[in-house]
Amino acid sequence: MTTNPDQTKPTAPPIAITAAKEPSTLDVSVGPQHPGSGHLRMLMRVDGDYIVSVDPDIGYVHRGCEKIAEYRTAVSNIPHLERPCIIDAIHLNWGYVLPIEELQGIVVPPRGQYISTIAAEMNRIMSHLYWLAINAGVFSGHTTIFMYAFGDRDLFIELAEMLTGARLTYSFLPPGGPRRDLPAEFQDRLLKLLDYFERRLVEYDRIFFSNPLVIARAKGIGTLKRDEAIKLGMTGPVLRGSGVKYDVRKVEPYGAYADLDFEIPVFEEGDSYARFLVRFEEMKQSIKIIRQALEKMPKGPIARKAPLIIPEGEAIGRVESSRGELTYMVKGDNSDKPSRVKIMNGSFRSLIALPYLIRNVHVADMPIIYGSLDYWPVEADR
Amino acid sequence: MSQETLQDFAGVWIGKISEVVRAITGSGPIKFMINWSRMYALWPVHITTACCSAEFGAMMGPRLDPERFGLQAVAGGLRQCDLIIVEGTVTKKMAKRLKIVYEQMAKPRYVVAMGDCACSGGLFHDSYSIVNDVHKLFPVDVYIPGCPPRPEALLSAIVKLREKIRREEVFA
Amino acid sequence: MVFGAMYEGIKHIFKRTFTLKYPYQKVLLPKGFRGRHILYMEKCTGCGICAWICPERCISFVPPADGKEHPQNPENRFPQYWYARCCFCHFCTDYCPTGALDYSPDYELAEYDRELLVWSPERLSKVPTNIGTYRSVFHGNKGSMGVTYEPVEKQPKT
Amino acid sequence: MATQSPTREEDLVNKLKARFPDAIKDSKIEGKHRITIHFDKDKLLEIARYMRDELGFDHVKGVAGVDDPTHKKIEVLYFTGSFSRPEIEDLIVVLQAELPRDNPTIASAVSVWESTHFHERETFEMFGVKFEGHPDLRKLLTLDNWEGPPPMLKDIKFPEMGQR
Repeated sequence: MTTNPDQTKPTAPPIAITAAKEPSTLDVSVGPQHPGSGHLRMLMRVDGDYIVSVDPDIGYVHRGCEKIAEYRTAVSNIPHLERPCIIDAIHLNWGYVLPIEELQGIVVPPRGQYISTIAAEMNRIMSHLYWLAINAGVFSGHTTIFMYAFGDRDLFIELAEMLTGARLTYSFLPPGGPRRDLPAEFQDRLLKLLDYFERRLVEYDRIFFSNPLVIARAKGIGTLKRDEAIKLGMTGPVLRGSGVKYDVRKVEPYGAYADLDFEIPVFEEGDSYARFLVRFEEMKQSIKIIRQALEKMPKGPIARKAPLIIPEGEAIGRVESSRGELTYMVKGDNSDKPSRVKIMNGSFRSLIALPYLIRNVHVADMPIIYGSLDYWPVEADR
Repeated sequence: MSQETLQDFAGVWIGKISEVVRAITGSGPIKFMINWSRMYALWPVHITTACCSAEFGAMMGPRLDPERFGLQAVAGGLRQCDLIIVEGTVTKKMAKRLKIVYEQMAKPRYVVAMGDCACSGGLFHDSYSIVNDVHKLFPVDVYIPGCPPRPEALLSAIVKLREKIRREEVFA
Repeated sequence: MVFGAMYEGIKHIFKRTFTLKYPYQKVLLPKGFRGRHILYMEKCTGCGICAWICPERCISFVPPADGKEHPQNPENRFPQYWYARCCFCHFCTDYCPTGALDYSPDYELAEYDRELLVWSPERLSKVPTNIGTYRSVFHGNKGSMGVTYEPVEKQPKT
Repeated sequence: MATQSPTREEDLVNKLKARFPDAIKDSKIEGKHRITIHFDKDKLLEIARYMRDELGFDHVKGVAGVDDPTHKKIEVLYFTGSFSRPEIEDLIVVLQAELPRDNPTIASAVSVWESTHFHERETFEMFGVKFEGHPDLRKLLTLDNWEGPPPMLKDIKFPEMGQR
């Protein structure tokens, strides 16, 4: 971790409390209109080229999903509960549907579970490609990987169009199971795409991941040690980059993950480069999962008729989204509208890493650390 | 000449010159040239208001390559940009900043309202922190529905906007 | 060193581009693509299930413009879509009991002013004609991204 | 359930009850992975420290506020989990405290679990629950000079809510 050489400079207090206003510090607001930041404003207290402390000012895309969820029926909630993380829509949809199915006591038939797993893993690859293009590519100025990753992401999107009918906002899993079965030519088109994508990953490795310029910028920057990651409650690739082997697909298997075998990539260093590699390895694992799921695809019905009433009670459901553990708490009161929906997603939980990591680093390191967290402000603001 | 006569002497001529310039540029080839150059240099502001920015990024990718229309993703100054794409929901907190960004842009500026939330508040029309109608903030040129609209649909909106620029008055 | 990355970049100079030249080339979208709705007015019974399930309440009911009598529709009311608010989730198409609503691959709905985004039943019942004529073809490693867009030879079956 | 050896959920609950006989009001085991524990709101910090050090629940996944206008109370739920101990990593223990609706205040758990920092700020803004001892309790999500009431309370209906 690069600390500023002379310790006399003011260093930030432990957590998120902005440093005292010293005469030598300057407040720089990296606002919502900035090529290096997403939909949030980071009030950076800068001393020369060193960032002393960052106070993230979020809420620019706060649309009150939890308040609106109390005014829509259980099925009509799916489109707007999916919008916070539009590039990873299946997981937000699946996470919301699991507690409702638990309350209503429905079990999705095995073929529906397999189709949901395939759609979820395809969505994980698309979300990681979006991260690779925007958060790792454009934020660090590497526009070649932006062009490569978005080119390949469009191929996966064409297949998602064939399966669900929409590019990003699938609304594919109402309570009871997926809405559509696999179209005819979907299977061999997907297998051909996976072979092609595996060759492309070798090219990604050569142009980006083992590119000495990227390694120089990302290695050793924004290091989050193992106990710090646990203390701050990190999740997903940020947690697995710091050496904690925790993945909801293994801890509490849902869908068809119980009978598919795949590994969980874990790296010990905990710096931005380790988080880059975790997502890179996860894409390879997703390819393996999709291939197995396509082979073991059972026959039979894909969905079950679900009642429209959410019975009395409270249930918690969680899935492993591309940004980590996504937990939903749905409280029903015997009407067709849920009485309370609480969303705990990966981005809001990794928000605390921003002020914790972006301290005593160069200003140029901020986009790399911010990009390595894969923080999607729309999902965090809900 | 005394001060007053200089004033109205200049006033007459200046008034005249602007009429002459307006007459020249208002007609025929000059107007076509100016509109053609504005049409082919639409630089969008890099402000992502909400989740439609994922599809805006997909449009900026290699598959559709909007630089064929001069749509270059300018990372930076507002002075050079002349197209603002309202990508999705405008919350009340973002509306303040969006208004500031709109006023900083140079004069021939155009607005594309991308997605349902920019057109009419879409999925979140009954939320407490949303500005439902963006056209109250600034005049909107083209509305493109869709949640999010396909990159091709956004490009069709850009093509429609260029059609509008081609036919408009130079000093509108 | 960095030569691996540079070799990777140079390799792409000699390959065909991956770009779809949009207004001149359009992609043939798969059958179930969720674009604009198509309304079959002879099947619609005006039951209102589509308006109930719609997450944004963007469906309102209006009598037909030409005042023709539709025997199967007692209240003589047909859905009118306000596309500025519709999120294209197509729950209405799935929940429609008589199959009066259908998908269509039409996505070019841009308008200059908002009032034109209100689609009357008659306008909805016209089947779109701007169907794409290109589809993506895999080349393994030949195209720059391994994929190029070729025109569909045979007549696209709608 | 008269199983011979108590399941790990039961011995976890028994340990908590033994340690805090008066503070733990009642506990419910829902399914294999979920435990809900109602506790007295003044004992939050002791219970939190005990859960983190002895029982190994080292982080909080989220802090949820649930408004209940009929019983005049607001419930605050802490979803705690464990990363460091693999044998209980699939458990989610929900600590539930009831607060009076007119002036909901509770101690802030940031000193024990740092991960609740932004969750408590959000619950403060959405439900008006004051967390004493929170280092930086400011509004987080709504408009900067939003003078309106906490938006998530049930009886607060905004004009546009649920309109056609």
